[in-house]
Amino acid sequence: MSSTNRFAYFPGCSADSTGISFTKSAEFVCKRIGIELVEIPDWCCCGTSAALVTDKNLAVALPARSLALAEKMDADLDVATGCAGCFNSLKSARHFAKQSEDNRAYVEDLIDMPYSASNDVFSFLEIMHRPENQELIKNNMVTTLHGLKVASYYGCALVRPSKVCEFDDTEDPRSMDELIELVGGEAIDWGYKVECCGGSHNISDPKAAKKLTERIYEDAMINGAEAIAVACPLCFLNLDMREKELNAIREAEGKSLFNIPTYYFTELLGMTMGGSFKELGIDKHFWPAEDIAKQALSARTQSDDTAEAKEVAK
Amino acid sequence: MLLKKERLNDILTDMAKQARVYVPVSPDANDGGGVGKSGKAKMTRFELYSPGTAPNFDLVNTTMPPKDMLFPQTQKMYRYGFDTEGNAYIDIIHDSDEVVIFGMRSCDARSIECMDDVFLSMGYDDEFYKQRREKLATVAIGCASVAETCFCDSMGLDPNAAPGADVQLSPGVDGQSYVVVAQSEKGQALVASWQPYLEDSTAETTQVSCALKVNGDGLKDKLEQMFDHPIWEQLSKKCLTCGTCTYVCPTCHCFDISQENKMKDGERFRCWDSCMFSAYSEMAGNHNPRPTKMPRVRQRFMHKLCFFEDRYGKTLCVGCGRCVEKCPVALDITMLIDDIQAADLSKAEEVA
Amino acid sequence: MSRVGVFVCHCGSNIAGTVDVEHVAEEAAKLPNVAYATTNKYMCSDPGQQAVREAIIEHNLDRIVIASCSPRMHEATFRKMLAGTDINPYMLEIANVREQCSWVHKDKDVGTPKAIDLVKMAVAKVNYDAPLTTTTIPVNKRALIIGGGIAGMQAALDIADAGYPVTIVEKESSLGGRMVMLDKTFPTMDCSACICTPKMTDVGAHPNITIKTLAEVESVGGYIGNFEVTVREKAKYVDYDTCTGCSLCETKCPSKVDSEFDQGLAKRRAIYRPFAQAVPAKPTIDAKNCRKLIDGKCGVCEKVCPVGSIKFDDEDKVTTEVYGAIIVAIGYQLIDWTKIYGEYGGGRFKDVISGLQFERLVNASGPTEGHILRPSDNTEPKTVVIVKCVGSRDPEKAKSYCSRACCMYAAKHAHQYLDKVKDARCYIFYMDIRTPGKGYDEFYMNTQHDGARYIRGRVSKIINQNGKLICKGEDTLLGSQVTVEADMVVLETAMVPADEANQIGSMLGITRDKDLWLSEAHPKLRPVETNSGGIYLAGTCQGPKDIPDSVAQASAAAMKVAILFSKDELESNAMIANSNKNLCNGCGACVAICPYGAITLEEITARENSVMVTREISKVNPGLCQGCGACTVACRPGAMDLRGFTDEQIMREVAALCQW
Amino acid sequence: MTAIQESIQKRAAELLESGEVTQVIAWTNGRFTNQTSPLFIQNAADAGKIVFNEYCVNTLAKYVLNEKIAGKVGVCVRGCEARGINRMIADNQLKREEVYLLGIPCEGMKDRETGEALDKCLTCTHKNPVVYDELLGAEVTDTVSEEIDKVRFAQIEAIEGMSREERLEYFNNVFNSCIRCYACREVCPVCTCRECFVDQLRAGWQGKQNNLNENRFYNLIRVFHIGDRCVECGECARACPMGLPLMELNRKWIRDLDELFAAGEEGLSDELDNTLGRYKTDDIEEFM
Amino acid sequence: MSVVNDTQAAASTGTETFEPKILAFACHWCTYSGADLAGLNRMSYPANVRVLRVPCSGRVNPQYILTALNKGVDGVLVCGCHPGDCHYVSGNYYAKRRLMAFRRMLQYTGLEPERFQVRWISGSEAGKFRDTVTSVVEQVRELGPYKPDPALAALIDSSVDASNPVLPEGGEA
Repeated sequence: MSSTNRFAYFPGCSADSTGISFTKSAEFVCKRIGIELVEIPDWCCCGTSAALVTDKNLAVALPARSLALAEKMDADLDVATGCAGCFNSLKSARHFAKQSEDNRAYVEDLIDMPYSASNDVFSFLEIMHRPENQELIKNNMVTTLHGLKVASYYGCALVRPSKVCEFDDTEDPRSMDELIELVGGEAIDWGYKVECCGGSHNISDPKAAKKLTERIYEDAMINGAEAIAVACPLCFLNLDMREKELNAIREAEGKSLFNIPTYYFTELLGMTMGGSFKELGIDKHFWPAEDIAKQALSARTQSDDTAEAKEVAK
Repeated sequence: MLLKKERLNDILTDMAKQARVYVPVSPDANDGGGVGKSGKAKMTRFELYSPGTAPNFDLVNTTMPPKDMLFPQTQKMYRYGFDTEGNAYIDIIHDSDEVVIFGMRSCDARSIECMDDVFLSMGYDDEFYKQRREKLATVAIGCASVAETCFCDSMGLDPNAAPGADVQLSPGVDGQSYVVVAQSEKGQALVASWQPYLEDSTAETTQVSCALKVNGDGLKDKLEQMFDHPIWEQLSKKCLTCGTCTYVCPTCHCFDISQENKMKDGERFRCWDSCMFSAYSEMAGNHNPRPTKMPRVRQRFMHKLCFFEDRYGKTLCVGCGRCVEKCPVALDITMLIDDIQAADLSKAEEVA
Repeated sequence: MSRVGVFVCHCGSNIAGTVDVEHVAEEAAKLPNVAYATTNKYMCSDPGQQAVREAIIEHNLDRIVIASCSPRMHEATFRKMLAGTDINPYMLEIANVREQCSWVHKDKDVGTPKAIDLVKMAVAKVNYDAPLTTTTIPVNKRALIIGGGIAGMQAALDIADAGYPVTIVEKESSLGGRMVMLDKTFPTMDCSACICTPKMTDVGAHPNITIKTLAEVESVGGYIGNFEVTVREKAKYVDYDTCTGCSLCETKCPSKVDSEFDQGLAKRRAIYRPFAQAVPAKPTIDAKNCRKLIDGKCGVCEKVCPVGSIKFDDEDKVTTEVYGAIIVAIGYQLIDWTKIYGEYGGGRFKDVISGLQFERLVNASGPTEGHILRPSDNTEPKTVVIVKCVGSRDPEKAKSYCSRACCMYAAKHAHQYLDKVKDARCYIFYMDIRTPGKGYDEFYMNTQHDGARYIRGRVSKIINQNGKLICKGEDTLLGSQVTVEADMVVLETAMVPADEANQIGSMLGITRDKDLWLSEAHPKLRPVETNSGGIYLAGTCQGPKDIPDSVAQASAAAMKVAILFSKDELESNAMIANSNKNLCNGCGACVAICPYGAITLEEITARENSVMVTREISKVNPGLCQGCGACTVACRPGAMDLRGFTDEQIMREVAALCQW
Repeated sequence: MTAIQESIQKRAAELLESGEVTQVIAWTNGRFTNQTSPLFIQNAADAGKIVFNEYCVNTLAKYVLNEKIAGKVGVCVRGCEARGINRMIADNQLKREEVYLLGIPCEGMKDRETGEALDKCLTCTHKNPVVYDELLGAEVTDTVSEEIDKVRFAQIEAIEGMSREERLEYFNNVFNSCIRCYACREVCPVCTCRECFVDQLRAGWQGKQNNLNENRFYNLIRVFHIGDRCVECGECARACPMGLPLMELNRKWIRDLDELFAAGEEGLSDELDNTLGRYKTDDIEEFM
Repeated sequence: MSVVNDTQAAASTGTETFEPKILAFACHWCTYSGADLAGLNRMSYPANVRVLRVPCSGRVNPQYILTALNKGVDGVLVCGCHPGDCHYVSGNYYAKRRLMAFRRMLQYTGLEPERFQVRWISGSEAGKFRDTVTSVVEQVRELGPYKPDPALAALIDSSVDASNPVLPEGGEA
C-alpha cells in the first residue's frame, strides 16, 4: 500500500454520466484534502457484470489492461476508483494475477503487456477512511451534518468477497458509518448495509428488483434514516432513480411513502467542507436532495448543535 | 637408440598385448570432458593403455603418482570363511599380470626405490608387494620442462635421469624423439622388443633443472634435535589433517589392514592409510599417542626428512611437488624446510 | 563367542505345513555361533517353553532365537520365560516364520528358504543383543490438577478417594467451571447446580484435596513421578483462615460491576463470591474495581467484617512443590462471536445472546430468577430463534470442527423455553442434527414434539427492525428463503480452547492441534495420556465434549494417575536411547527432535589429550524415553543409539539378509 | 583491498596488544605468485604478515574450533566465514564470546592459476558478513543479484536434465575419482563430529576400501549429514585435490529442502533449527 | 580358481527369471502388524521380501538403505504409520522429511526410483501391504539386479589363488 496521497485514477464509464455527482463530489473532496488523482491514460471498460458472465478471460483482461497501463504510467502508484463495480473487477484481476506466477504470466499473455500486479487497488471509501485522511477531512470541515440520520449503504461489490476486497467487515462494514459520524452525522444502525439493491435484475426481472430495492428503503425508514449514503454509482442509481417508482407502487398499495434522498458519501463530506450543491452535483439527483441537505447544514445551526458544530468545525 | 615420438603408439600397442601398460593420461585428452560434462575429476593419473587411449607424455607430473600399480589403494589379500560343510577355508588372492609403467618421471622412479626399501629390504619381503614388483617394468622419460612446484634436484635427484628405471627415455632437443637407454635386464628385454620401431642413432637431449630450490643441507641432523621444538605447534596450525598430501605423495606407503565380514565369510584387504588421520595411530582402548594435529604433522615431516633417512639412507621426499600443489591450505614442505633451517635450536632444548 | 540356541516352532501345521521346519533347524545349526538348533510342536506351550529352559542349561546357551509366530504375539511370553532362567530376557530374537512366511507362501520350496533367511537375520541380530535392564524412578504420590471444573473435580475426587493427596489449581475464585453456570443438563434435565455443587462441596471437604483458587501454574520442571511445579496464588485480600463466609461485606460494597458468572446479565460487587454456592465459600476482592485498592477511599468491607478478615495488604503467594502426576483440565471457552459475525449484529443487538447467557436467563438463581426475559426490555420473548453452529463447522469464518454438545443443548434450550413461555414459538436453524448418546436422540425428538421447529439452514442475516430481530435464512429442505421475526435470538456458539491452552501446553510439553486443543498421545488408544509421561488430559481441554464424556475422561485420567501411584518406583522402558559420551559432540539435534523431552544437554568435564575440557553432551532420561529412535538418526556423530535396535544390530540383519 | 589489509593489520595488532584476543587468524602470502595461506599470529609484532587480497581463497571459520582452547580467537570473517561461525554456534560447538569477529566485506576471490573468480564466490549470496564484532571497510553495496539462484543451481538443473543413465555415469565418475582424503570433511565448518561415521569401524558404516560403492556411500552420507546445515562456503569443493564437484551434491540437498520444506539459507542465525530436525503436519506428501 | 561361495552360486545359476531381493523396513506398530494381518488373512505375496522390524520409521537411518543396496539387495522399501498416526507422535514425520530428501538424492545420482520406495501402511492395511510388496517386487524384477559397481565384481574374481589355503605367516589378529 502506498502511503502517499497520489493515485492512478480509474474513473470508469459512469464517471461522466450517471455517476457525475460522485465524480464531482469525490474530486472536490480529494482536492480539498490533497489527494492527487492522475487519470490512467487510455483506460478502458472495467468489464464488470457484462464481461464477467460472458467470458472469463475478458473479465480478467479488461481490468488488467487498465492496471497495466497504470503501472506503465507510474509503477509506484496504487490505483483509485470510485465505482464499486470498477473496484471489484480491478481488484479481482489483480487478485487473480497475484495468486501465482503462472496466473500473472497468463494475464500478461492475455493483454500482451507487462503486468507485475504490484500496485494495489483502492476505492475512494477506503482511501478516505484512512486515519490520516480522516484527520485531513476533519481539518477541512467548515460545518457539520448536525446529526443528520444517515443509513450507510455499502452494496455488494465493495466488501465482497473478503479475500479479494481485503476491506472492512463483509457482513457489518463500518467504514462509511465512521466517516458519516466524523462529519457530524448520525450513522443509524440498520440491517441492509450489504443487501442486494437489485440493480442487476432491473432489466431481466424488474418486479423482483423493485422488491429488493424497496426493502432497503423500508428498513432505512423504520430505523429513522433521513438519508442514505452510498459509495457506488450503481447503488446510487438503483436507489435514487427508483424511489419515485416505488412510491407510485406503494401509493397504489396504500403503503406509506418514502422520502429519503440518497447521497454519495463524498457529497456529504463535501457539504461539510463548504462545497456548493452544484459543485458537488447534489443538484443532479432524481429524488430531490437539496432540501434535506440544506436543513442538515443550516436549519439546525440555531439549534443546540451550534456549539458542537463549531467545536467540530475547528 | 632413438625413438621417434610417432612410433610411441606402436610400441604401446605391442606392449599392451603382453602386459598391462599404464601411461599418463589427462581426462581432457581422452573424453574432452572434465567436470561438468562427464563428472570425471580434473586430475591426471596413470591409466591402463588400450588402443585409443591418448597418453600425455608432456605432463610434468600426474596428479596421482603411479604407486597405485605397485601398492594399490585397496588391495584384496585373502578370503576366508566356512564352506558348505562348515569347514574353515582361506584363499589368498594373487595378482598375476605383467605391468609396465610407461612415462614416469625421475621423482616417481625414485619413489619406487623408496618403496622397495620398505617392502623388500631389512629382512622382510612383503609378498603382495613383491609379486607386483617382480612383474613390473618401468620406463622413465626425462623432463623436458618443470613445474613451479618441482624441486627434485634439491632432493638429490636429476630430472633428466632416473637410474632406478628399467628404461630411460631422454627427450631430444628437436622435440620429436627420445634417446633410449636400457638400464636393467628387464629394460634390455623391453628395448629389444621395441627394436622394430627404434632407429640406431642418437641425438642431443634436453637438460632442465628446477626453478624452486630448497636448502636440504644438514636438515636431517638439525631435525634430530627438533622433536620437541615449539615450531611444530605453529607450523601445524593451518593443517586440516586431511590425507591429501599423503595420498598424492609417491612415497607415502602406510597402509591399514582391514576386513569386510559377512555372516559366513569375509575378505581381508589392505588400503592406504594416512598419518594425518586420527584413527591412524589410535590403539585398542582408544588411546591415541598422536591425538592432535601437531604430533601428526611433525610425524609426517620427520618421517619424510629424518626417520626414513636414518633407516634407509635416503630421504623420503623426492621433490615431485605434488603435495605443494595440492595442499588445500598451502602447507608447503619447501617453506617448512626453510622454516626448519631458520629455526633457533636453543628453543628446542628449553622445551626438552 | 556367543552360544545361540535356535528353536523352530511347528505351530502344529501352521508353520510346518508350508515350511520344512526340520530343514530350517538343520541349516540354523550350521550358522556361526549357533550351539544348538531344534524344533518343537508348539514353542509357546508349557512343554515347549520347558524344552527351551532345559536346552539353555544342557547346551550352556547365552541367547536364543525362536522361529515362530509374530513377535507381536509371543515376544512377551518368551521374555517372561527367560526371566526364569539365567539368560537376560532381552537376549532373545523372534524370527517371524508364521505370519510373514508360512501363512503367505503356499509352497514349501518358497517358504523354507525364506524361513531360513529369517532365522539367519535373527541369529545375526541376536549375536549383538546385550542384556538390558530397566532403571527405576521414584514416584511422588501427589497429583496436581490444573482446572477446577467438573473434569478437574471428578479427577481430584477419584484420586483423593484412592488415597493420594491432590492439589487443584483453579484460576477463578471458585471451583465449578462452566458446568455450574448451566441451568439444567441434557438429556435428564436434572439441575446442573444440584449435581455439580455437591461435588464442589465434596472436593472442598476432602481431606486429601488442597484447593488453590485464583491461582496459576507458573512453571513446571522435572518429569514423570517428579514434577516440580511453581504455583502463584493471587492476592485475595481476604484472610480465608478467619473468614466465616457470612457475606456481609458483599452486601455493603458500593462498587458494582458486570458479573462474569452471569455473563454480564447481572451485577456483582467488588468484593464478591461469583455465585452463592461457591467453593471455597468465601469472597475475594476484585482489585481492579475495589475503590479502596484503586484510590484508598472506601474500606467499607473492612469496617463491616465482624472477624476482621479483610487484608488490603495481601500479596500473591508463590509456592513450589513436587508432584508425581499432572492432570490438565483447563476446559474451554465460547468463541467470541461478536468479532466474527457481523451478520448477527456483531454484539450490537442486546437480544441476540449466547447459549451460556440463555443458561443464566433460564436459571432460577440467575439475574431474572428463571424468567426468560429479553435483556433489552425485560419482556417475555414470544418468538425465539436458536442458531446452531455459530463458529463451528464454518472453516471460512471460524472453526472447521463440530463442537459436539450444541445440538443437544440447543434442544435443551428450546425445550426449556417452550416449557416456560406459553404460546411461544421456537425456531432452530441447524446444519445437521448430531445426537449420539444415551437418550439423546429421544430428547431431541421430544423437543420437536414440544413444538420446536427445526429449519435446516443457516441464518444469513439478522436485522433489527422495530425491536424485532428479523432472521433471514434458507430452508434447504424446502429450497426456499425463510424470514422469522424473532424477539430473541440464541446463538449456540462454538467451543474453543481456553486462553491458557497454548501457554499451559508449551509449559508441559503437550502438543496442540491446529485449533490449539491439547493433543492426546494417541487419538484412539491413548486418549487421556499426553506425549509427556505423567501428564494427562481431562475434559474439554482436549476437544469439545459434553459433561458425561468430560467426567468419564476425568475418571480415566484419574485411573491413569492411580496406576502410576500404585507403584513406589517406576520401571523404565528397557529399549531406550542411549548416548555415547565419547562420540556426542553436544550439537543438541536430538534434544530438538525428541517428542518426549527426554533428552537434555549436560555439562561434563573430562581429560582429553591431557587437557581438562568442559563440554556438553546429551543425556537420556530413562523415565521419559519411549524408545522411538528418532534421535538416533538425527545424531550425525552416531552417539545416540537405541538399545534393542542398535545400529550394529540392524546393520548385521541387513548383512545377513544380503547373503540369502 | 589494501585499506582493508591495513585495517586488519592494525586491529589485529591492537587486539593482541590489549589482550582482548590471544590469537588472530588471517591470511598471509604463500611461496608462489598470488598464493595465500592461512596465518595464525599471537604477537602484535607479526601483524605485518597479514595479507588481504583477491586471492585469499581459504575460508577460515573451521580453525577457531581448534584454536579457541588457548583463549579468545580473533578471526577475519567474510560472508562465508561468518555463516560458518553462526552454524558452529548453532551446533553448540562454539560460543559467540569465544571469538572476536573482524568483519570483512568481500566481492569474491580469484583462482591464482586462472585469474578467474572462484566457483564458490560466483554463487555467493552474502558478500557482507552476517555476524561480526566490527566491520572493516564499507559494506559491499553491489549486493547479490536476484538471478543468483539461477547461477547457484545451474549445475543442479543441468544434471537433473540428464537421463538417469547419464546421471549414474556422471556420478560414478565423480565417486570413482574420490581418493577419500577427507579434505572436504576436515575443511567443513559443519563437520564437527568428534569421530566421523567413516572412522566408526565398529558400527561398520563405512568400509575402508576405496571403491565405487564405498566412495558413493561416503559422499552421499557426507551430504546427508551436513545437507540441512550447509552454509555453502564451498570449501569442500575448493579443497578437493581431485577437483570433484562436491557442491553439486550439497546444493541438490539444499534446493530440495528449500523447495519441499522452505528450509531457506543456513548460517544466517546462530539458533539451532535444522530442517530435518523439525516437521509440519502438512508437509508435502509423496509416499501415500 | 574354485572358491565361489554358495550364495554367489545361487545368484548366478538360477538364470531363467531374475528374483530380486527386497528389504522392507517396517515399523512395529503399524506396518509390521499390517504384515502380520496379511498373514492372518492368508494373503499371498512374493517371497522376495524380507521384513526388518524397527520400532518406528523414524528409526530408519538413510545410511541403512545405501548400505543394503551396496551389500546386495536389489530394492529397499521403508514403511511406517500414516502421518498423524505415529505411535511415537512424530517419528514418521521426521522419517518423511529425511527419506524424501534422501530418495531425491539417490535418484539424482542415478538410482532408479523403483529401487527405494517409502509407503505408509497402517496395521489394518494388510491388502495395501500385500499390494505394495508385490508391486515393488515386480518393478524391481523388471529392472534387473542392482549393480552399483559393475567394474568391481569383475575385478574381484580375476585372481584368486586357492592353491594356498593356509593362514599367512605372522597373520594379523
